[in-house]
Amino acid sequence: SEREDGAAEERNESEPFIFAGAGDMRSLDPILASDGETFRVARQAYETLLRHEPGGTEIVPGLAHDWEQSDDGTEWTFFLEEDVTFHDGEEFNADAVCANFERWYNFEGIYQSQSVSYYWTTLFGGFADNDEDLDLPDPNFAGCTPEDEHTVTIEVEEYSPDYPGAFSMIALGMMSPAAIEEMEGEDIEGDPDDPAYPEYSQEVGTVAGTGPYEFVDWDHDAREVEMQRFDDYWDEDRAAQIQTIIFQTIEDENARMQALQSGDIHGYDLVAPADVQNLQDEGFEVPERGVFNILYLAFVQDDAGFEEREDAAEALSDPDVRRALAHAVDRQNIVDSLLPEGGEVATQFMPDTLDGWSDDVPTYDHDPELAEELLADAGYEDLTLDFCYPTEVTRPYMPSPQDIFEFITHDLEEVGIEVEPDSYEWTQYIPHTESGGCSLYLLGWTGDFNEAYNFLGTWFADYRPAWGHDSDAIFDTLDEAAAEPNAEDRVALYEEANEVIMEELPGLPISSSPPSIAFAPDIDPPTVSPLTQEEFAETSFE
Amino acid sequence: MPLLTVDDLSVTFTQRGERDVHAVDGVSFTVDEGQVVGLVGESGCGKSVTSLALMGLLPSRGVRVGGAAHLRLNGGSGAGTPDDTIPDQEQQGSVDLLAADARRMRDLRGSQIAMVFQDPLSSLNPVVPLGLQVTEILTRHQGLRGEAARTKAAELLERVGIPDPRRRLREYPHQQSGGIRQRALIAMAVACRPRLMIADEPTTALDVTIQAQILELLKDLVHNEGTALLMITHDLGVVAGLCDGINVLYAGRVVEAGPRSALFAAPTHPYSVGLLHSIPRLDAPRGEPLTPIRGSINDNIAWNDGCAFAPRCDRYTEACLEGPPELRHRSGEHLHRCVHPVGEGHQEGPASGAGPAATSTMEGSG
Amino acid sequence: MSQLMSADTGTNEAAAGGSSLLEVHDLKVHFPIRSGILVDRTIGHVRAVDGVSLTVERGSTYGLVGESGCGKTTLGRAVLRLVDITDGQVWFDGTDLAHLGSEQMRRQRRNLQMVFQDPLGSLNPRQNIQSILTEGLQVHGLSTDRQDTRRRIVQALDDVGMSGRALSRYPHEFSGGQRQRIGIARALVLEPELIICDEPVSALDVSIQAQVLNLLEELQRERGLTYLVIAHDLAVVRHVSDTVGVMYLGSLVEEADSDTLYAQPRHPYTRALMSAVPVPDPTVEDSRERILLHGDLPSPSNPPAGCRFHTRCPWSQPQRCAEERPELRTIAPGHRVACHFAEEIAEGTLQRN
Amino acid sequence: MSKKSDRIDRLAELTAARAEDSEGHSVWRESFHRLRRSPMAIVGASVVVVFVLVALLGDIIAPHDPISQSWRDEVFPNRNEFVGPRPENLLGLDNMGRDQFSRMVIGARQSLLVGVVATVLGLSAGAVLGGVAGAAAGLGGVWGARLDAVIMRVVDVMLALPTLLLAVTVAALLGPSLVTVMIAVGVAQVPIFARLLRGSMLAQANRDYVLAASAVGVRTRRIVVAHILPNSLGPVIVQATLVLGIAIIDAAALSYLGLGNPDPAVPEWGTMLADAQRFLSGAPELAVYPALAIIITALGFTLLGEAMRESLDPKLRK
Amino acid sequence: MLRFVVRRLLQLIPTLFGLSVLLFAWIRLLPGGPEVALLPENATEEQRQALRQSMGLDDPILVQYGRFLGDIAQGDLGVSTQTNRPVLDEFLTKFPATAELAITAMIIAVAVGIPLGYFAARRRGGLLDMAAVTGSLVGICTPVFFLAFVLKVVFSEQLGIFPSLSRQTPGIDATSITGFHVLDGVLTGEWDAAWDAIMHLVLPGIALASIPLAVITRMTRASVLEVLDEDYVRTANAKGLHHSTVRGRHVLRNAMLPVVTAVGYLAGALLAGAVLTESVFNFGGIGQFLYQATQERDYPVLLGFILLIATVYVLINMLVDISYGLLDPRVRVR
Ligand SMILES: Nc1ncnc2c1ncn2[C@@H]1O[C@H](COP(=O)(O)OP(=O)(O)OP(=O)(O)O)[C@@H](O)[C@H]1O
Ligand SMILES: Nc1ncnc2c1ncn2[C@@H]1O[C@H](COP(=O)(O)OP(=O)(O)OP(=O)(O)O)[C@@H](O)[C@H]1O
Ligand SMILES: [Mg+2]
Ligand SMILES: [Mg+2]
Repeated sequence: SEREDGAAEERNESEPFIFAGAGDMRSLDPILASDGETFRVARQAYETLLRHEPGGTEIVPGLAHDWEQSDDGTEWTFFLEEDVTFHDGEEFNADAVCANFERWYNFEGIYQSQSVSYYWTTLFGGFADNDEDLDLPDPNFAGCTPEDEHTVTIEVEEYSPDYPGAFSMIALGMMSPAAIEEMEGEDIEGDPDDPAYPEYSQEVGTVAGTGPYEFVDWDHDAREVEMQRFDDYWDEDRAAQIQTIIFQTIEDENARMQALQSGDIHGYDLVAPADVQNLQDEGFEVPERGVFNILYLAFVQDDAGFEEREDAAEALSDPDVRRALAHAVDRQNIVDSLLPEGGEVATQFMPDTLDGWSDDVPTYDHDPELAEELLADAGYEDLTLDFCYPTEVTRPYMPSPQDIFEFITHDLEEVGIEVEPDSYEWTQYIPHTESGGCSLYLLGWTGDFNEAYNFLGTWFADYRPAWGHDSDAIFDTLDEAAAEPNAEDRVALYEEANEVIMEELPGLPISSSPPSIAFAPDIDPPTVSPLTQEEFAETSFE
Repeated sequence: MPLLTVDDLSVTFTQRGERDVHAVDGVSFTVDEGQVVGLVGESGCGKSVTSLALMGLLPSRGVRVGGAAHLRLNGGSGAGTPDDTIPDQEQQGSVDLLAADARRMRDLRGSQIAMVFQDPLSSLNPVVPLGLQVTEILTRHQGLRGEAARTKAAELLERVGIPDPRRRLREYPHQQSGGIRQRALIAMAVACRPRLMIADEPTTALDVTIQAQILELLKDLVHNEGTALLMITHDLGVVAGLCDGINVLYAGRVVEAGPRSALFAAPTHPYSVGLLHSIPRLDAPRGEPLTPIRGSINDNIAWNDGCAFAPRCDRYTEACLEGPPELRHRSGEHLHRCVHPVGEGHQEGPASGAGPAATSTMEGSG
Repeated sequence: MSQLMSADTGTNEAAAGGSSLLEVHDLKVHFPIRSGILVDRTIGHVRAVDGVSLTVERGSTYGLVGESGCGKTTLGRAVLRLVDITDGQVWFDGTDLAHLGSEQMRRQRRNLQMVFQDPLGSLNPRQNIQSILTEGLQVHGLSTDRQDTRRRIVQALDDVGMSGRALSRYPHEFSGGQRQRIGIARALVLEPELIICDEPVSALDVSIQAQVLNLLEELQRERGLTYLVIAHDLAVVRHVSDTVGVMYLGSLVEEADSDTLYAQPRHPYTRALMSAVPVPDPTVEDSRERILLHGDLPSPSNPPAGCRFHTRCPWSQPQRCAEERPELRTIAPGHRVACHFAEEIAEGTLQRN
Repeated sequence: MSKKSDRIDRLAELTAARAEDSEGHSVWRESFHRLRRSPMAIVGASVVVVFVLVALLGDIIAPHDPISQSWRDEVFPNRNEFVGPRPENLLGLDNMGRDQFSRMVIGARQSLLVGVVATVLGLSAGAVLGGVAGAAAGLGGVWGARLDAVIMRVVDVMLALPTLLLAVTVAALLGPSLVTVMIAVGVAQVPIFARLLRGSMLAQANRDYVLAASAVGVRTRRIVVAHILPNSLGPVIVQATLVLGIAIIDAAALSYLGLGNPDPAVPEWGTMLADAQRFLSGAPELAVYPALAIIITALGFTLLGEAMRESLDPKLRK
Repeated sequence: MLRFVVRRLLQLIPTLFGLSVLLFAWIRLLPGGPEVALLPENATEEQRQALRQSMGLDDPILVQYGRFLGDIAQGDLGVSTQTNRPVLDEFLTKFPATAELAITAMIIAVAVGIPLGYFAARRRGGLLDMAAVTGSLVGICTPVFFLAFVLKVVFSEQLGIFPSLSRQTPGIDATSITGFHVLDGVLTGEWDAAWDAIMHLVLPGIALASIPLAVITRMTRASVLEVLDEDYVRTANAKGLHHSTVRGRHVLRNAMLPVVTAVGYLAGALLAGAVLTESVFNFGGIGQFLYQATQERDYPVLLGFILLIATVYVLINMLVDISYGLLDPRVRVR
């Protein structure tokens, strides 16, 4: 019987921690991904030079225990941790860092596509040898130099507010040089818009990071990723507690909750607001994350070749119409009824915790009469607008898109606008809205790091069909801010940009709200992060 | 004591919301060992119901069965040794088929009383090989299994005149002709040498030449085995050639009964007479017109109101409506149930064709 | 064969002027047996009717008997072209029906009517009696005047012994005998010359049978109708027919007037049939000599060579019967037999084996 | 003389009870009479009648606008706070603060619309295919047999696609909309109707009365139209009733899968049910109402269809 | 018998051929043609031309069909736009899950439905009969997705007896040989894995079984009622056979014939029901994948899966036909 007890204990010890997300990860190599589901998993296996403080947005040391920047912000020197090994036994050092950066910089073919290496192109521009068909910006990356074994300098062409935040992006997680060598030969097949991921990114075996967990298995059919504690992890304080961790995919938020309630999983992300109270009552832990996102309603002013949208686009080009829409929508009501506790109406396109948030932006109170008046004056008494929303999806900033859509629709109809509803599944929704296929649509953004440009620049750095809004005032202000290494000046420019944006109103920021995550009662959960960057190494069974 | 004594058998179908149907209404007759007794009558007169009642095969719901039907037993084949569970009366050598419980009836059926049905195709299970359908009765009542059962089955088929019996045992009913099927059914019926066999229109579905074969076979079996046969048919010709005693049924009651010679020589009930005159006879000179019975069986009245046959009867008088007529002796064993039997002087008959049936229905008698 | 070619239209000398109303010449109806894996192929034929010739005199009744499956029904239907004729001619009143165009044939049907075996099945359950009876008149353009139509159908009903009150009722509301009367009325209303009765009484009770048989006879007397009566019951056929044809496996084996046939059956099959019919008379039954046939009717898709009956014939002779198919030959005026040894058997020189 | 007629009267009286009155009853009418006595039919028909009335008179019955979020200030789905039944809102409010009762009522209309249109679509296309095949096979000789074979092959192939799956694919290819659902559900029923009608026609074509009609000289076309078809319609009508029930369930399933009307405000039982599952802990009734409505309505049609099937069954016809 | 089997096998060919024609026609018949499905709404004429060129849409229709058929013959059904894996691979890897689920459902339906239908028929008009009849009607009328959801809430969320999703507890040590988890567990002797897989099958199995169960119950009942009236049952009773012999050999065996046919077409209902059930239980079979494909307009998967599912369905029905031939000697003849 002793033996049996032992076996039972052992099993208990190896009992996996199961966490459910809403989608499967896409690639074992984070540079090929841009979605939260992939990053959540990747974050456990890879580490970046810098990282964010647990539970906050402050940048703190990662694989580099220290870093320096040149005054013009073009040279970044990192002092690396010693005794760090990759999962495959390779040593982490300055050469390894450069191997990674050189690899990314030298991407060729479809690797260069936006849909493959979104974060590289966003943060470092183009590549050593830009593919002409892909319409890429010039690279901002200028080289990586190992100063010594554990010191490395990364040079960029010009300053960008994305630095040093960029060095904390898990997309730029450090990969073992041996693995890089092995991946080298693999090409991406298919279309630039619809790439077929290379095998190394789909089958466990090649990739290797330095994180507290290493990949064991990725079951594509069951859509499960299994990870094992990495026993040679370098930082004892942050070493993993639980032996095995499994990320499972459960698309339906209801099903996720039921799985947690029936004990099939130990935690899940993207909890519906309605369930929070309920789960808490039943003894589940629903720790509160900070707020670091924006939900907005876009007013698209260009038909982008969609002929049926011509009239709508013309109407939306009229600033008064846009203002009328802003007054029509009862944002407070949305926050009160649909968003989780702690949500707030957004006055501008970024959360108020971020430097650059302005007190002086024009505000648009809920005022249906005014809205009607504005519409009448503009000559759009019977305006018809198509309005898109995504189905079957929950986003951190948007727990129930359809409900929000219905609220807004109702508000718009109250002021006499006729709404033509249109819905798309999430993977269709993004490209469709991005190409300017909808006049009104709901979308949002969760910040990657603590910099206003990460919000504003994402949308308004230049002309986008997604907005159809052409405004030198906005573009210039943001350009100027982007080139301003001085933090104080930069913040001032951000404030100005916010004011201009809210004046011109290319869209209506709706809310910032905390996304919820839930854990079983017997779990000691990780510190939750406003950036949704939880480190599951902290997790343990109670 | 005769082999089978049916005493005042009545079967009533009751269905909620509908009038009771007295399908069989006080039928009595006897069958002696080695005797062939016929039940004749038109469709719907209760022949099959009588046979099913005797076999205990009527549905358990919605049926009321009355009277008694004693089957004499004399220990020996099938029934097994005396046994406490069998009622006293039975120990003395007879069993009331209408009162026996279901288990007891299962033991009796197939071993003491057997039955042959009208339609040989539908009476055989289409998806079970013929052989198994024959051997299963041997297994059930004689405990024969495997090769022994098969050999016995082949013998049985051979006996009823089926050529190549071994092959047939492997085949299925649909592969056989009508005659073979009926022979196979008869083989099953005689498999355990029952004391009584009931044949419900065994030849109706068959051609005349095949019918002749089957009738010959039945005669032969009765002759050689001493099995008594209750022959149910609507064909007076068949009865004439086969039966010793005949019961003519009409609307659930026996209207005339007697030994065949007496009955055919001098039928007394107008119904029997009518039947005989309705049939074109092969040996009669051509051109002799038929004298059919008026109307159809739907034109009956209830026995309680008088003679059920009255509306179709040429000899009908008011006396016929004074309650149900009795079954009376005419001479010897010749019985009839008629107020104005043929051949006993008939005073007051309505003119042919002006009978009530002609006015109350649209069917003239031509 | 050559006759066939020339006989597309026009009149046949043999038929013209004579008193025969219907002449069937060497009629064949073969049903293809189809089977196949992807596409159905014809792998054989059911020779339902295989070379039958017969003549029906105007105003007389021709009776056709035979075992089930011997092709009686098919023959009757072929005359009406309700099945496709494979070969042969059907002369009706001087016209070869077998080679008429379909519309011409349809028109001809007015003159040839049919009474079916199953009285219920042959009446459309959703038509009331009026519409059943009027339909024939309508399709032949005879129902121009409402009142005249009604008079005709009431008359037809009256003829079969039913009252006009039946008109609004539906088939399922009648008894079997009444339904058969309706079936006859449907045929009568068109005032046809020939009525083909396919087992007109075999689905009926004995007492009703007699009613219907009497009705048929009466109608014939009154209107001079011609009948082709098909039945498996020899007694019934003999009772109603002037001439009786005995069929076996698709062909006629004997034909004679009905008294002759009973008195002097010449074909072994007829004899067997005759001896098998039970007679409701114990004395006759007890004394009768029986000729029991063994076995069943062979399959019409694979009929035996030579004489079709030789497999079951008690008189069958080894060589000839198995190899040579006997012709239907006249052995006495109006008496035709298809047996090689008809005379020998009759004289008693050939014994049953 | 009088004595004789007395006698006749007496007998006539005794037999009269069975002679029935001479008013004819068609098979349809007899079936209908049987139907009226069947409890199954009564329950089924009542449900169907109520449903159809509600669907047709929805605007009158519904006390409130089913789309207007009139009470949205009172409902807080994010805090699991809902408003249950109360005098002005008989079934309470939904998660958007709309009158649930009005939504249920108006939702019936969508279901009826989908059910009827889909059934009519499936029935007419199926009946045309099946009718042509049946007529061709029953009467058409060699060429008829070939035409029949071709049509039935096509139908076989369609039958090889499971109905809902076919519907899902059709809906996915055409994009979500109410029309899509109708087409999808309707198309899925085509082969069923086709087979049914053809089988039923073939069975009728072999009946003697068809032969009798052509023996009388009735033209083939008329035989098909006046004799075979009317007698073959029984099972088709039964099936149509059953399909109405199935269509309502299938339409709900498609809406549930997000392939229905893309405007979530328009009340539709399937969508309402799918939506309300999120609030099962706070307001389970929001899911239960539409679920029950779907089940009961489908049950009503099914009961009616089954009862009709029984009443048309020739075996029960005496 | 062999002839019969061969015949049935060969009859597959025209059906599958017809299926390919139908699917091909369907793609072509999409309003606006396939480019509408594949290109964004604001695509330029150039893009359209390029697509037509690359897909060979300007070739004669027969050439296009030939190419389509050739691709199918080589097992090339295109590549999923969701996963970029070949459609055939996706199908083959996901099929075991659905098959396992469908088989479970069918076992439940048959194991419960046949006895229930039989006893309902035997006690016609009794309480059990009424319950069975109403129960099966309600079963047919209850949307599968709702039932699945209710089962999950009650047995998984509230009572916690069965797991609420997926095919297997994540992290359980299970060797995969066939992809059928229960079978694998038995083959490898990993009993806990087999048991785990069975537990996962219970709820979705019941949900999916609801319609087949109802249909089989009703059918068995009707068919037993019919058979009980048959002459040969009366003959069997007249032979004095034991009740059990009559029931097994003469009643059930014949009553099963229509039920066997029903099993064939119910396979279709199961495959369709799997779309809903698998989605609710996150079961990861072809149903759920097909559902995702409808969501993401993954046309190659939609069409390929339809073709494959129809093929499976046709195959199942062929097997059913053949077993029908085994059970009923009468059909073997033709
Ligand atoms: N199960 C039943 N329920 C109600 N009535 C029945 C039932 N079985 C038989 N009957 C009625 O009982 C009467 C006698 O039927 P039975 O079958 O004995 O007639 P039959 O003489 O055998 O006729 P046939 O020659 O047609 O076989 C008929 O009127 C019939 O309608
Ligand atoms: N439409 C058909 N297709 C194929 N074979 C047929 C068809 N009609 C009849 N037969 C076959 O032709 C043969 C003769 O049939 P027919 O109906 O003419 O016989 P019958 O003498 O009328 O028999 P019965 O007395 O049973 O009515 C039978 O073997 C029958 O199976
Ligand atoms: Mg009977
Ligand atoms: Mg016939």
